Amino acid sequence: MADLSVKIKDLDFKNPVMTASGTSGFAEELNDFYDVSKLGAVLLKGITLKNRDGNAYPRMAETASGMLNAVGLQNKGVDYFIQHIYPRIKDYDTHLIANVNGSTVEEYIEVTEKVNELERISAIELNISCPNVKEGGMLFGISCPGAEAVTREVRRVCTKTLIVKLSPNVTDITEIAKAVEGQGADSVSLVNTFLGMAIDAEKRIPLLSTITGGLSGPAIKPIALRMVWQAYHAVKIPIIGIGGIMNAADAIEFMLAGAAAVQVGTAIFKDPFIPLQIIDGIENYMKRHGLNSINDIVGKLAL
Amino acid sequence: MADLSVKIKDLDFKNPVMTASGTSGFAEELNDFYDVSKLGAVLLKGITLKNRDGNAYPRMAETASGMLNAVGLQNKGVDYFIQHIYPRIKDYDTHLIANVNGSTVEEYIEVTEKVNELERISAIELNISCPNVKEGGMLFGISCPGAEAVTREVRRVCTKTLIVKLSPNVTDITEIAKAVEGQGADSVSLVNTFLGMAIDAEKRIPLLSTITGGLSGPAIKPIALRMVWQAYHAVKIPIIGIGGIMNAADAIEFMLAGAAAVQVGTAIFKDPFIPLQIIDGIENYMKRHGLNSINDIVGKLAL
Amino acid sequence: MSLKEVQNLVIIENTPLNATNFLIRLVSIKPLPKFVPGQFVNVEINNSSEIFLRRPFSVFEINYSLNSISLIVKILGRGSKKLTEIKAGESVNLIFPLGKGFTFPIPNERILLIGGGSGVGPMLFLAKESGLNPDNVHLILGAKSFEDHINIDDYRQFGNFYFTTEDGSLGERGFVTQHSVFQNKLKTFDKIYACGPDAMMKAIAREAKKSNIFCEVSLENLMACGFGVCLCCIEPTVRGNLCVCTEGPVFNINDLKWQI
Amino acid sequence: MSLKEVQNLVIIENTPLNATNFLIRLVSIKPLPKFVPGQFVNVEINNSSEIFLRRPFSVFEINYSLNSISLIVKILGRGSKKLTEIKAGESVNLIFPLGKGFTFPIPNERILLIGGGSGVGPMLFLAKESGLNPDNVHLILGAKSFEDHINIDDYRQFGNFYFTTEDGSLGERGFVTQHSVFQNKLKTFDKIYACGPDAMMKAIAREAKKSNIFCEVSLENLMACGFGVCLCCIEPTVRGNLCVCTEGPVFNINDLKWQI
Ligand SMILES: Cc1cc2nc3c(=O)[nH]c(=O)nc-3n(C[C@H](O)[C@H](O)[C@H](O)COP(=O)(O)OP(=O)(O)OC[C@H]3O[C@@H](n4cnc5c(N)ncnc54)[C@H](O)[C@@H]3O)c2cc1C
Ligand SMILES: Cc1cc2nc3c(=O)[nH]c(=O)nc-3n(C[C@H](O)[C@H](O)[C@H](O)COP(=O)(O)OP(=O)(O)OC[C@H]3O[C@@H](n4cnc5c(N)ncnc54)[C@H](O)[C@@H]3O)c2cc1C
Ligand SMILES: Cc1cc2nc3c(=O)[nH]c(=O)nc-3n(C[C@H](O)[C@H](O)[C@H](O)COP(=O)(O)O)c2cc1C
Ligand SMILES: Cc1cc2nc3c(=O)[nH]c(=O)nc-3n(C[C@H](O)[C@H](O)[C@H](O)COP(=O)(O)O)c2cc1C
Ligand code: FES
Ligand code: FES
Repeated sequence: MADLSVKIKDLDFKNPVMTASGTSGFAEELNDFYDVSKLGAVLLKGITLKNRDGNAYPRMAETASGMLNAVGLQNKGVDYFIQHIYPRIKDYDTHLIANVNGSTVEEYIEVTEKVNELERISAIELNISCPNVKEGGMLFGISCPGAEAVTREVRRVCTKTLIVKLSPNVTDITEIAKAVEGQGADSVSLVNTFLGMAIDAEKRIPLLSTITGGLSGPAIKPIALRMVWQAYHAVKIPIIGIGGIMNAADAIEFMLAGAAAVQVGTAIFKDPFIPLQIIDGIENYMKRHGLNSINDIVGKLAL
Repeated sequence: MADLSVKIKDLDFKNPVMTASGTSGFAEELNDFYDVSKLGAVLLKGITLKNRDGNAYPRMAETASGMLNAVGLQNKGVDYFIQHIYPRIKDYDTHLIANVNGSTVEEYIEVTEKVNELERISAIELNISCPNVKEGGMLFGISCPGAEAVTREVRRVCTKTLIVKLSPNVTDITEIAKAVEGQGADSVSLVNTFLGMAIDAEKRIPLLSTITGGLSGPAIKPIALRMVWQAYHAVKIPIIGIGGIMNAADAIEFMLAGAAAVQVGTAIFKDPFIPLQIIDGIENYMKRHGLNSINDIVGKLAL
Repeated sequence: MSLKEVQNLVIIENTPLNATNFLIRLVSIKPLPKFVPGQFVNVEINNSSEIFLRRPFSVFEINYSLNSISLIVKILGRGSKKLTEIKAGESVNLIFPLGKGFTFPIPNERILLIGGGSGVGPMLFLAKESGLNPDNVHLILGAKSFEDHINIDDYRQFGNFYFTTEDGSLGERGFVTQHSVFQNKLKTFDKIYACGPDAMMKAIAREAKKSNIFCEVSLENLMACGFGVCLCCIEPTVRGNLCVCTEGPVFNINDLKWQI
Repeated sequence: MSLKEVQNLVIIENTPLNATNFLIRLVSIKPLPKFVPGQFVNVEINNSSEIFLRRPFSVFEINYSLNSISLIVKILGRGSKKLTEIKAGESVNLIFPLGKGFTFPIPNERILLIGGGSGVGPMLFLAKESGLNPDNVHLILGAKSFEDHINIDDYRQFGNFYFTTEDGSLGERGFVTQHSVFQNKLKTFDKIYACGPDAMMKAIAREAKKSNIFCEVSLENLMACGFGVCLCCIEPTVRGNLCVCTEGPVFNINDLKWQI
């Protein structure tokens, strides 16, 4: 039987299919559909130090083969997470990864320190790429000094596997990937959403309360795939591929381009079972192609 | 009756709908379907100093709501254009705009000087954003010094209206827009294609001979629209909006975001009549909304 | 046991109810879970490059013996239009049951149900399931004109019906809040339930608040997922921004931060 | 006068011809322009988020009195699959006439037409329109097995037919280039025309070149536009990279840079 397991730093994952942050809640919502322990990992909804109400409604707009969102990291803060949510989800038999956010480096550090204490959180995904907040977020992720600074400081305190989530809204993704690798990131995940905009021509107003928002879904796949491929040739740490993955073929494309694992985001809104279908599809692909391990796929694009 | 005319620098356009470079050949091909004089302008296929064979086949791949191309500026060079193509098309009663390319600043200058002599070419669109060539092209368009250098030198010799076509593959489009405005560009057109990639999972090969290519079509519209909106708030020169425009509503969205005119690209492959349908649709919109001139739309997004 | 399902259902009926609304009835091959009036389903509308996300629709009727779900769908844009064009025999993918329904009345309460447009559906569903003596169930249904009203003959047994139309072609002329029952007898009701256009619900909420009557409304915020993972569908409430798809779509007006 | 048209045509027939190919017949409400065998149409296949561009198909048959165009469509991927699922009565948007067709033979020439898979279509079209005495028209049609061959009874009057199948279930066993006519009589032909899979055409071209016989092949490069504006469909030739959609799809093998 095909072995779907993958290793990132010291963590062993059952399979390379994770659900992306902000698209799979705190795992409980998916568990209403199926046993989330079948997933490689669940990236939890982004958390911040303090409660955030997020942006005003409307927060989403449908676009061609994609959507814009402007959620703005709505969450009740890390303490609430620790007291009320973590106890409910900590026994899921999959890797739970915290998506850590901040307006300042200090906030990132404080959240990280608190998450350090949570035994059942396997890793931290440092979100330096959220386009939907006024302070922090993407601002860190679009310049090398910014990305370096927050990675360095968080790395100092972070006792868990550290994944840094990159923004695609940059001229050169390899620079940023190398910058965070240089500061001790164990892995990079990419991409977060592209900054986009939608307008109601008849009403002559933006469709999002924030005017601009983050574009996700199949529309962005070709660009995300290119960035993963570029990053794969620039850094040595494992890459987690994200962006418009809707089926097993998409996931395999990301792995061929160099991703050691993938995250499924917007596809979950179409059908929460898609991550499981992707796991099956990868297994099927490996059988058909006589591949024994995920390593036989990762970076194996023939040029 | 609604007045659809627009002015860019000293040029008067019948209407704000142009066909994009590389998607409308040398106007003749569209003229096989309808009288191209109905169009606001035709942006001619990119020309270079010397003959270019372009990239190897395959040069295109379909993606979700879009496509990748890797044509690589195939053309017979500016002299061939002047001798063999220009005489055939010069009497079309619409603005013909030359899309000028080069591997070096000197090549851009040489092409510009030759095009200067062609009376019926109304303007030059300086393409500093082609992602499908190894030298020049996008490399100029993704840094301020690069964009400045080529704009400055071409402006010196260019006797026509100078439009600079921007690459979206940058962290901050406003910087680049301001840089070229500062060097005397009369207008900016944006966006060119996004660098993307597609893979055949079964065959484990890239779908393009060049591995990466340029993404166009409705998939990119939300990002292109955001960039036009940002550029509109950064520069004073008129903006020509491009990216995934498929119908009149799309075109109007770009104009509301700040575009004085639009270019229709990939949509032409779906249906060469789309540019004409957009002209009609804009006229209809203006009537329905009681608008007299295109200026009543441009930048008129209500916030 | 899974609490929520993703299932292909077969459309067995897709017929116009009136000038603006369609009745779509779908059957499942499996027994359906219990639905509370106010709950909804999220429908995948395929075969179009323009429709990427699902579209939410309230349940109008459930037949547990036939395993059928009915929806009333109003054509608003591209998705609802496509949905009304799908022919009987084709299958459609649904996620259900979603959201929290209306709070059931307690025996002997007098309730007023107010529906407008496709919002009539959940109101009829609630009237049928209320468990009250029909004398205590009163419904005001509003529409633009008589041809926008749907035939409610099958429901007459569950309550007392009043109609309004903007052009006076059926029932009283004007909006639902201008109906004589609403104007004169509002205080005789223990609970008010409403489903319909925003403006209608706000007008109702204003009067309910003034008269201090329990009032629940069903909201139709834009949704990306429908099951609580995206946080796109939020509504500001006294408990902060809540997801309409999991904490609603039914809200007590006292929880909402409506400026009314 | 416009040289090329974009038109909605109504599908009047969409039926399987054999295990792999469908016959799709469409009618126009307007008179059709003249088509030369080898020319193609570019078909918009709607109703799917996965199919963005048109798909090119060679013309198999034209009935100028009925204004009908027939295509032979082989299911290869998502687009061709969808196309074969469209029901008679529905309309489909086509761009035509596109490309340059085969060079017609001159009277009294002996021609050999070789078709494989859906490439059989243009060969039958050419046989019919060749204007030659049927004795001078010879066709070798190749397929995997007898059930992959289409019924050509209506065409027997236009030429002499030979079949090959890889499993020997119809005609001679093997590839078209292994057929006895091809092996033994190639030099008796003045012109060879071929349409089919790449490998088949290269094998034919190799022999035609050796024997120095005029040979035209129809290429099926990937196309974005189909009418010469995108430069995606190029083929390296002695005259440089040429667009298959405007300078082809039919090429003389001497112009191609095939490594054969
Ligand atoms: C919980 C819930 C229950 C619902 N129940 C029903 C029902 O029983 N019957 C019914 O007909 N409809 C119901 N709706 C509304 C229905 O979901 C929308 O009409 C539908 O999604 C519109 O999709 P569309 O593709 O036709 O419109 P689009 O083409 O997406 O949009 C057309 C226009 O309508 C606006 N619009 C779209 N959806 C909404 C919305 N939800 N609120 C406000 N403006 C909107 C858009 O911004 C756009 O301007 C319900 C919505 C929710 C959230
Ligand atoms: C001038 C011309 C005439 C043609 N005439 C006919 C005809 O008469 N009958 C017929 O059945 N087909 C014909 N074809 C081929 C037909 O256009 C393709 O089969 C069709 O576009 C495939 O679309 P799809 O969506 O089904 O495949 P996709 O889902 O797009 O692709 C499926 C797989 O096939 C490959 N593929 C797709 N198109 C081609 C191609 N053109 N060449 C090589 N590989 C390809 C893709 O790379 C992919 O691996 C012709 C093509 C051209 C250019
Ligand atoms: C509604 C929504 C909310 C999101 N919230 C977060 C978040 O809190 N933190 C984060 O790192 N990424 C967030 N993302 C980005 C996704 O995790 C993912 O990077 C992106 O959507 C691209 O993948 P996709 O195309 O598969 O959705 C969010 C995306 C969406 C659509
Ligand atoms: C096949 C193809 C060829 C192109 N060639 C050129 C070119 O020669 N010069 C140029 O400036 N842009 C070129 N472009 C970019 C388009 O002009 C346009 O900027 C881009 O496609 C985005 O617009 P769209 O989404 O409407 O196609 C090309 C695009 C395509 C798809
Ligand atoms: S629609 Fe996603 S949380 Fe409500
Ligand atoms: S397909 Fe566009 S030029 Fe041939």
